[in-house]
Amino acid sequence: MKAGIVVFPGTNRERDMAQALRLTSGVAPQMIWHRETSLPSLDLVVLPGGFSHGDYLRSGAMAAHSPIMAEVRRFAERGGYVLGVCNGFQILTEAHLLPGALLRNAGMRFLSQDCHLKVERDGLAFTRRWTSGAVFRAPMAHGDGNYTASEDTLDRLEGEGRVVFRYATADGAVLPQDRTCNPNGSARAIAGIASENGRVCGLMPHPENLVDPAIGGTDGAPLFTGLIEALAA
Amino acid sequence: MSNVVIDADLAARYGLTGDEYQTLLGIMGRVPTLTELGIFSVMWSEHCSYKSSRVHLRTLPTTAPWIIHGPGENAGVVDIGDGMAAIFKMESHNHPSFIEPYQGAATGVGGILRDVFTMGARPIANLNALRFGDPRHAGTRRIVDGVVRGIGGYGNCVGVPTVGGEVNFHPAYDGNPLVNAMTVGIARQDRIFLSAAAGIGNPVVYVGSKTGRDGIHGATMSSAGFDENAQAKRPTVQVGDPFTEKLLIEACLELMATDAIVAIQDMGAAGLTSSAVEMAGKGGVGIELDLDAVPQRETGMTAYEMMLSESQERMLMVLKPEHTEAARAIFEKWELDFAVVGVLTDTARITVKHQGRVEADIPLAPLADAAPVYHRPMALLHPPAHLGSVADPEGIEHALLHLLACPDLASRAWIWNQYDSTLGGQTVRRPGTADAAIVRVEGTNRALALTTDCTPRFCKADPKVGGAQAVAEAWRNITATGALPLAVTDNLNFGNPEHPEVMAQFAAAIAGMGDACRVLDFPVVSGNVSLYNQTKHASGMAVDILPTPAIGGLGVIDDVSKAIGYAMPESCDLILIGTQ
Amino acid sequence: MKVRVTVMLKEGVLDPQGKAIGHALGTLGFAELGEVRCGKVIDLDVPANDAGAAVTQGEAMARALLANDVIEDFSVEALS
Amino acid sequence: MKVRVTVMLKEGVLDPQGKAIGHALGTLGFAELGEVRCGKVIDLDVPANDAGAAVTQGEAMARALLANDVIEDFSVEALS
Ligand SMILES: Nc1ncnc2c1ncn2[C@@H]1O[C@H](COP(=O)(O)OP(=O)(O)O)[C@@H](O)[C@H]1O
Repeated sequence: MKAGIVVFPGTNRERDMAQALRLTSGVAPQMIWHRETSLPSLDLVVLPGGFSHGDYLRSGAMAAHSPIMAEVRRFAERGGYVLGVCNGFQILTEAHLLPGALLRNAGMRFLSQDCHLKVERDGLAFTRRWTSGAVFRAPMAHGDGNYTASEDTLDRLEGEGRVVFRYATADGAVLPQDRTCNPNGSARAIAGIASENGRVCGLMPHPENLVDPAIGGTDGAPLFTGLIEALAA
Repeated sequence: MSNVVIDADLAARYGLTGDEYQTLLGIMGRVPTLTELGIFSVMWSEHCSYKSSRVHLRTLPTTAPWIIHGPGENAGVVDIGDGMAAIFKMESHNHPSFIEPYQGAATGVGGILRDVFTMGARPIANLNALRFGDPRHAGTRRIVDGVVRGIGGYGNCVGVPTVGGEVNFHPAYDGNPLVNAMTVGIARQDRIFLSAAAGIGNPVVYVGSKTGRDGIHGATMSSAGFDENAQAKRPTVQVGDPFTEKLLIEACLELMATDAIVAIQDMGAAGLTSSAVEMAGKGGVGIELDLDAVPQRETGMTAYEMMLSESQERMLMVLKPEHTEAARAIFEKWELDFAVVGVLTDTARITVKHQGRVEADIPLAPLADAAPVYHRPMALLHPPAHLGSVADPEGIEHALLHLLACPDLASRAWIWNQYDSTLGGQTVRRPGTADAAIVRVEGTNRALALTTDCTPRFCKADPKVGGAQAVAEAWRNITATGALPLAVTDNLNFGNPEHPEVMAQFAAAIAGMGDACRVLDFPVVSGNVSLYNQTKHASGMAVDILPTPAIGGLGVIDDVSKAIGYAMPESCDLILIGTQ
Repeated sequence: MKVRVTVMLKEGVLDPQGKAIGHALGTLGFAELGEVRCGKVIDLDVPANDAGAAVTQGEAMARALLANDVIEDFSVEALS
Repeated sequence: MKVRVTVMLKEGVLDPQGKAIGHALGTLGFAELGEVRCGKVIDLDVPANDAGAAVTQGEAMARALLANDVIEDFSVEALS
């Protein structure tokens, strides 16, 4: 699998993502500077976490206008796989590659803690190693992760099976009003969604920070091993 | 400003004593310009000159076979094996954090980060040591909230995980919180950058953010007592820009991978003045600055303002001339200002030009050598009062609940949950899981163990034992994770050094620290002194803070899989080790 | 010419910041507050000769970057 | 009555957000922009009968919470 990681000014989890991809696929991904105007030949484009442009104005807003994003859009339109994590998810929504927006966390504070994610949609390249209903642990670290969209959009996402991950309790209960398991107050406890064709996926928590037994565990690894499998096929 | 009369009275308002002003006149052989007076006043401030503390600091042990650079550089450098070095330091931002908690704490984090990456290290971890007033005191909540959000706001955005720290509460900090920030970075031993300038004719280059009128006289402010009237000093507050700092880190590290840099120094307290004076002074060369070339955010700034500005996120470097354009390209890629603002000379003087006029021309050696050093008087310390026997009024269960609920022992999760501790993908032990944070060295099987420790009430009762105890606790916390303790950084927070009792506490705490460091083979490689920490009450009475020598400890563990946390494995006996 | 772009969350979009501010003001003793909404202002110095042209430029910038039309509305006014 | 509190950074205080916005607008092709400053607005529904009283309440809230007078200035206006 040939993966590329886009680096914007202020991106700061590109090394984490590269480490996760290297560890799971054995191949180091390419780093792509946001000013580039073409993408190399790739199977997967990743928009990693961080504070692109300081998260000033709105998280992801300025990065969505970077030259490389026109290429990422074209790549997605041609059916390419795109993964956006945290700031990467925010950028995908600002670029309208995914619907909705991420508001300030309901409690107004930055949240750095583990959360549990319930897999709502299996069978995607991102989720094929899980079955629907599976729960895994992932660190979250963000100030603006409160997913919102119009009721119509939310209904459409649900109807089309595009809600990929939800915040849940360790045993899989989804309680949108309960801040212990839906910490940022996301609408319908949505933590991650996908595009219509299932190939563009964004989520707030960081599976890439749980792929190494030496660093807290491997709960996030299935996302990457699944991708590698899907993209090798 | 041109018609200001420069005399001893004005100098006094700039924090120079009558004697200090006489020394200045002797060095200059004439009445100084306002800019020159400003330069002397910041270079001779407590903050920059360590005039009250130097004689005591000299007694600390600072060497060991694994120490590469001890105190004197921007941060301490320790050999951690495999040709790698850990570079670390702790620094205070106490007074700014009282005036504006969020920005004060945030810029404190930014400042200590620069001290570390200026030496060539990629910062891999931040820690902090915090002291706040009584939780019931009116102002405490606002300060705690702002400080914690500020540390997180800066650290999370700049992309360095915050992995540990400590917090205490005590009424002595009601009007003077302590915000001590520590940064640890990793560098290759053959790529460590120092601050001594060299090479007559080499260009002096300014990079980072533009200069504004921020924080003029922050260094002298942090060296003078302050009080509720601090309100009046408000314009000295600086706003941090962690985004620009992130770009600065990446740009500097990119440049450091080339062969372009002769010397580099961050612009911290007293900005351009202290960086230029220190670089040239250490290198034994002269420096000429052309302020017209300095990137400016505001119009009409005077030489005085530019020399004393504490605008954040700026660095000064001396480059090899043939690499200047390649260096410029790197900074332009990262969208940062880059300007050649001066040149090294053979005059051994600092010369500052602005709009065709020489605004300052000072011989560097006497500016450093004649800096005041005080042997301040010390009182005899009273031995700690006897505690007597402790009654048990409520039974052990209640006592335990009482202890668990007390602010100094209660859970800190509400703090560390605001700090990104997993960023970087190397955090083996996060806050709340081990006695020291464990962070792996990327690409190796090795990890660093990091901790901050101090128990101020011990230091108040007996400063010498308290100083030793802080060192010993740091050492124990590192050892308890399975790591080998290597070195410490410190942040010595004390009250008004003109009070003989405070000076005695200071000397005793250092003596205790020194003893413990020697016995434990745990030398001090960097540190910071913050004096004049006092809470002023409405009655006008100023109370010195508890003596607070915060210790930042660093250790190394060769096999990260052996790191031990404090979660009890299931089916395990409880074993107590130690003397009865 | 100076223009001010004011960006507010759309009616109906939950405003966590406004809610937190309303709550904090209540704790401070400001009673009977209705809804609190929080937004942003961006003051721009644009190269235009008259207020009309300046406002047009401000609107273009708001559409391009300053406001996210999924969640926000904006208004633009010329500043004297 | 509705009032709007506008909070801006004081003159001379670094505005990292404004700086980044100005830079981004420049890359989007909006040329010759002067300084960009970014602030916040808080719209409040206060229990007052006339504009004057409403503004007075808005000012009290700005001083108590909404503005940080160390680095920010505020202004208050009644909204129709
Ligand atoms: N200000 C802080 N920032 C980050 N972590 C903190 C802070 N204060 C305390 N912690 C973390 O909370 C845990 C408990 O702190 P403390 O009670 O001081 O530890 P100990 O007494 O075991 O040294 C540690 O993991 C410590 O790093």
